[in-house]
Amino acid sequence: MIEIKGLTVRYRQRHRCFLALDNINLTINNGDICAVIGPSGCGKSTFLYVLSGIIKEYEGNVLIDGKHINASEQRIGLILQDYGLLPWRNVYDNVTLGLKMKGGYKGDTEYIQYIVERLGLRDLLDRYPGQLSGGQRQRVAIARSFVLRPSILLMDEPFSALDAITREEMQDLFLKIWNEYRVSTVLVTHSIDEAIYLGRKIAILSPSPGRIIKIIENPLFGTEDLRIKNEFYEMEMEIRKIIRGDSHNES
Amino acid sequence: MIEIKGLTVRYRQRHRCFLALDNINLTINNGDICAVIGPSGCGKSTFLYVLSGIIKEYEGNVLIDGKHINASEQRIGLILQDYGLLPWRNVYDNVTLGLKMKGGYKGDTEYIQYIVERLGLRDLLDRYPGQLSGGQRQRVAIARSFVLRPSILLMDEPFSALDAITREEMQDLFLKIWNEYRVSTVLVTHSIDEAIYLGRKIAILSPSPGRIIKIIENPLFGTEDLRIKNEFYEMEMEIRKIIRGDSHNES
Amino acid sequence: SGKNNTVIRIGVMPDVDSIPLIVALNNGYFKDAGVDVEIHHFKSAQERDSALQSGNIDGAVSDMLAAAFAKDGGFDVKITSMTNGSYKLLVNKDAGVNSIADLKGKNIAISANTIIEYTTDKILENAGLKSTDINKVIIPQIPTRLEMLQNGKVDAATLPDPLASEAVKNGAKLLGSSDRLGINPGVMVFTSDAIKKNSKGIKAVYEAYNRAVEYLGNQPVTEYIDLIIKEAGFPEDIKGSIQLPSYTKAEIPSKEDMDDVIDWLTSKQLVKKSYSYEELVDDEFVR
Amino acid sequence: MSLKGYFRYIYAMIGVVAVWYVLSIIANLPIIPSPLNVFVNTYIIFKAKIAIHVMYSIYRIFMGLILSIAIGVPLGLAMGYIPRIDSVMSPVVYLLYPIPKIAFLPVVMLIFGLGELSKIIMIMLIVVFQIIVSSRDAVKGIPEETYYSLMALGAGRLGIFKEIVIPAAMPEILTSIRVGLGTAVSVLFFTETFGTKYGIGYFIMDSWMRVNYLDMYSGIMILGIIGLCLFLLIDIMEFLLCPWKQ
Amino acid sequence: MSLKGYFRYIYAMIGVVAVWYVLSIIANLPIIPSPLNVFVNTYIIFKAKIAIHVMYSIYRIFMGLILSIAIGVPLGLAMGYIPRIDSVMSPVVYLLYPIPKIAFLPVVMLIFGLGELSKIIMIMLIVVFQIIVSSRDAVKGIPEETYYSLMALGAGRLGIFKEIVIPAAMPEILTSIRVGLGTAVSVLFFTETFGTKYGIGYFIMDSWMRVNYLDMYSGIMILGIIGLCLFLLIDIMEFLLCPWKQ
Ligand SMILES: Nc1ncnc2c1ncn2[C@@H]1O[C@H](COP(=O)(O)OP(=O)(O)OP(=O)(O)O)[C@@H](O)[C@H]1O
Ligand SMILES: Nc1ncnc2c1ncn2[C@@H]1O[C@H](COP(=O)(O)OP(=O)(O)OP(=O)(O)O)[C@@H](O)[C@H]1O
Ligand SMILES: [Mg+2]
Ligand SMILES: [Mg+2]
Repeated sequence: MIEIKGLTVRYRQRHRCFLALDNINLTINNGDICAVIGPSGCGKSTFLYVLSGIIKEYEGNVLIDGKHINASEQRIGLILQDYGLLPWRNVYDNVTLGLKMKGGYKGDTEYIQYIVERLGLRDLLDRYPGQLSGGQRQRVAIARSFVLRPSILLMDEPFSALDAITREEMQDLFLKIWNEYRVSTVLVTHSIDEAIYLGRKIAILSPSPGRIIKIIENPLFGTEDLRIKNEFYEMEMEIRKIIRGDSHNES
Repeated sequence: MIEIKGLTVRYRQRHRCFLALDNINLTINNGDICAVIGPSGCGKSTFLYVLSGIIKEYEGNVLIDGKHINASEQRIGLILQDYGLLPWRNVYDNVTLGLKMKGGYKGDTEYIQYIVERLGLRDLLDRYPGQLSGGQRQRVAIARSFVLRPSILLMDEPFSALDAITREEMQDLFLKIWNEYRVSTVLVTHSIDEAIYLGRKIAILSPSPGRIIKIIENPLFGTEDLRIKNEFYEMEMEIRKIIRGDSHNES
Repeated sequence: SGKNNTVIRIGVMPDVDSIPLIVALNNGYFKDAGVDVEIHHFKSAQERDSALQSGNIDGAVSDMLAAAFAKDGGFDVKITSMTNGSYKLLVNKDAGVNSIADLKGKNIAISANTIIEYTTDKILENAGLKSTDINKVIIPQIPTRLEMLQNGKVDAATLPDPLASEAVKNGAKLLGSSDRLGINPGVMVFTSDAIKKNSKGIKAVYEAYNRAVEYLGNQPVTEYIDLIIKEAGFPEDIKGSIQLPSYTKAEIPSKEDMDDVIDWLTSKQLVKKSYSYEELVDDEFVR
Repeated sequence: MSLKGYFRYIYAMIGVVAVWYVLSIIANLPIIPSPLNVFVNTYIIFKAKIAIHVMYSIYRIFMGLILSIAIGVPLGLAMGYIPRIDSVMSPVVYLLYPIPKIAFLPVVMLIFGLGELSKIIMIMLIVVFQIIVSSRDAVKGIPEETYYSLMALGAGRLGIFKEIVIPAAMPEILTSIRVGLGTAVSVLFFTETFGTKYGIGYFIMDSWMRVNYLDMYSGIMILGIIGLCLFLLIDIMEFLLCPWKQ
Repeated sequence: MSLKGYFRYIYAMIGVVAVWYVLSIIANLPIIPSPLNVFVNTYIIFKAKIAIHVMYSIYRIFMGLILSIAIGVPLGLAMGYIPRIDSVMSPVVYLLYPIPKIAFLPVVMLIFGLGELSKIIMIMLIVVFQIIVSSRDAVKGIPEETYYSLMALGAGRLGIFKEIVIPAAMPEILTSIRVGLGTAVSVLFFTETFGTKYGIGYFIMDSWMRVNYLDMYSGIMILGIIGLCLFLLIDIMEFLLCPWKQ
């Protein structure tokens, strides 16, 4: 369980502070998927930085299974918005970096093989990130976090650089893996479709400084052929309204 | 007019060559918008590198208004997939970089003001790129190319890091500007929606090495409330089919 | 003596040979002799020789070996007079050496292929030792050599004054010296250019030099020791202990001394050919 | 820097002095005098005997460094940016860099005389190669993609230099200046020993020849402090020149 | 490198020799001998008089450089990565770097004797600071974001060092080794002059003292060539150590 209470994050700038996140309260149960959406610059990435232990200076409390964040104890799979690949490691080493850091990957070769295959990286294993296209880099980042079999999965717009069809394949791959391991997931996305398809919970943030406007329990989670359903369309409209701020009094 | 004949691009790797684009033929009329879609890694970015004069070694012919590409003579607005901001310049300087390179921006201050405002960058002008969120960076890159009033606009997934609502605003801003100046545009996108909404022509590429599978003259270009129309849905299905390769014999 | 408007530039090192020149400058003897002299101080022989070879000084307080080397290297310099200096072979007080003969197999710090090595060889030879009987340790910098001697890193060392006096004052034992042997390899040199252009001036330099020698002979050391310490760069604490050589009026070096040096150089193959006395010495100034 | 930062500076100094003190006690030799004696000696002689040397040295360091930067940085950047220049100049630099510049003392004296100029030229000859190599490598390390936006804008070489090469290489240029500075100061002892009676390098050498180790160590200490101050100056420069780094 | 590249090397060499030749003609003094005479002289004396010196020098350069790298790189990286170490060590480095190491020659000789060790230590004392400063700055230049993925994986300091700090700083470490190498070679003339009769530094110094400029220039030329070869070795090392750069 991830409990976030009164989380406030500021960035230090030269002369002043910039308030990025303001009093975020959120609970994500074990095995839950929380999609986070919000306008550009509202603090979504910042939120993931806190959860993954990258940002250590914040106000409020963030507990994972009742304990403070400690990246070396938890098994956190993180997909960064700019992928976070190591330029000096080839694709294979980048994919297995997490396993290596967490102490060896004996016995996992088959799973690695499988993920690499599914993400279409097989022919690229000995390339360096500098020799990949944007989408290929993103897939390496996805592979790295999946291969780790994380207990918490934090994904920052993980499919943004992928074409529509690859993106759908990846979404399904994610769901498949999630179904198998029930990993608690925070998924930052800017696609309302994606939030509805993948989020069991959808947290909507306000423009900067990010505050939670609304948390929606999503009944449509995992529905196939979502886009031809009417409920989907209604849900999307509702979320759009909330984001636009038309429904302030509702929240 | 942009004429591309038999364009083939190879990347040199350590021991061998990698074929990225294979025999691309495409003509883009003045004032036209050509959306390019295709699977991840098929060579879309490579294509734009060629058009913008970054990649200079290729086979085939690429003529802009009958002349070979010469970035210093043409006024090329380029939005790179990874934004291409200069880390040592603040937002304002990054936005006006193109103007500065093309010789001064007197008289343009109002237009700069307008674009900056519309892209929501007003409060960020003295920040450095390192202090921006992903979407904010992307908006700086958009602003830079818009502000330049380019004669050719090349956009590589220009709205990928923006949330749904901002993205739509940006799309409309682009259309508005295009309507005013009729700038010839190549728009690389991985969203089929976007291609249908913004592309007068849609070029669909095959998986790597990129070949043109089909070029569609898009009747739905610029249609408002596209997504609730039936034609849209049909068109999307058709494109998906083409990409999946179901309609090989058709092309 | 006639007026001279060209300056004569002379390079010196912090050694006792240069003292008459410093005194002459300080006491205004050069001016009295009608010559304009600049004294340039150098901290190493290399710098001094570089300045001489690049024409930045006209003459220098030097030694026979350096003069022969310069000649051999294609620089037209002439020895014009002897100077008075002293090179001393010293032993560390704890090295258990009481005579030169005891040095057999011991480490002696020297600088290679210099007047220091030459003097050392001569002192050894005089006591019946060959230069191969001892172990020469090369330490070019004089203060470092002094320090190695004092701290027992080497058993013995050959040093010029004033640091030789410093070593003696700190307990080192004097075994032999160039003046005890009666050899005197210290000389003054001028470039042939300078001799050609301004032989009058050089004559005047010697006039002043001799006056300074006279002064040094007449006056007690206390009279000029502070000047020397300040101008020549001598250690402060040699004040009471330094044994200055008895300065003599400028004269040309003896032929035996010169030939001996050339023999030594040729036997070690340090010069390409053997030079005659006349090739090296110009006796017109101090006849 | 916080107050704590300043304290660390002081701790560091105390550490250096402590090591020195212990060494001096163990050795118990005049060649390693006790720091306390050196401090006292420095205090006594500073105004009368050292200050003037400091002025001269600072002037020479500055001139030598500026000359080295003026030659080394543009050349290094050009070599890094234009492969043709690199392939011609790199072997030249590789060949000349390792040559002991002191061996050219006669040549330098021949061309530039015994005055200030030849001292400054000597410093330059030693430092400029370090700056060339560092600047060149700095440019070579700039990732290809950095140039893309300016290439698409059709920027000329000058524009790319100004907008990308110089700012991207700036942190490393500053590093190379740091390295050059340290070197420039530490070679004073042989660039200042001819044709002058002033300069802290001269002072140290002179004291050494006089076996006056107290004075020598005072000079060394002063030299260290000069260096330290100049280094801090560069740190401040970095802060001002690279605002995007904070 | 292409054939053309090799030709450029040769052109560059010819250029250096041409400049030298012209200088020698203008000066017409033994302090700048004609390159032709120097080549002939080198050819004549190389086997008999120079080869042995080269061996000694290469050994000392290698040992000095390796020692400097072994101390300087880890310390510099640690300073760059851990601010607390930096704020303690930087002032120490800033203070000690500018100090003329030759002034400590007697102290080094007292502690390490007159043999090889003290020569190697002298090289190290001079070179190590350059390497420390460059390595430190290299790490400081790594963008914050580079660390993010490893931080999220809870990597320890060691892991981050191995996976990020070292490879990210590698190109600049190589630069610092280049700078250090050039310096190490160019200071041979005073690290090799005591307690030995061998070493190309000794040979140059001795020839100089004997006013044998032909020999001296032969030695200088050989030293330049040694440096050039070692530099090329580092270029090859860079190619092998940074495969992601191609
Ligand atoms: N430097 C390089 N060396 C070798 N291959 C490269 C290099 N850069 C790109 N490629 C390959 O060229 C192909 C085309 O790359 P490009 O970046 O153009 O793809 P793209 O269509 O933009 O993909 P995406 O949608 O993922 O951004 C890819 O398969 C990629 O792996
Ligand atoms: N280093 C920094 N200094 C100052 N402000 C920063 C810094 N980094 C981010 N910010 C600001 O903090 C806010 C939140 O940034 P964050 O990257 O979390 O946004 P985001 O929600 O991920 O946006 P996007 O969808 O565009 O990626 C933004 O307004 C951004 O400008
Ligand atoms: Mg973000
Ligand atoms: Mg791309």
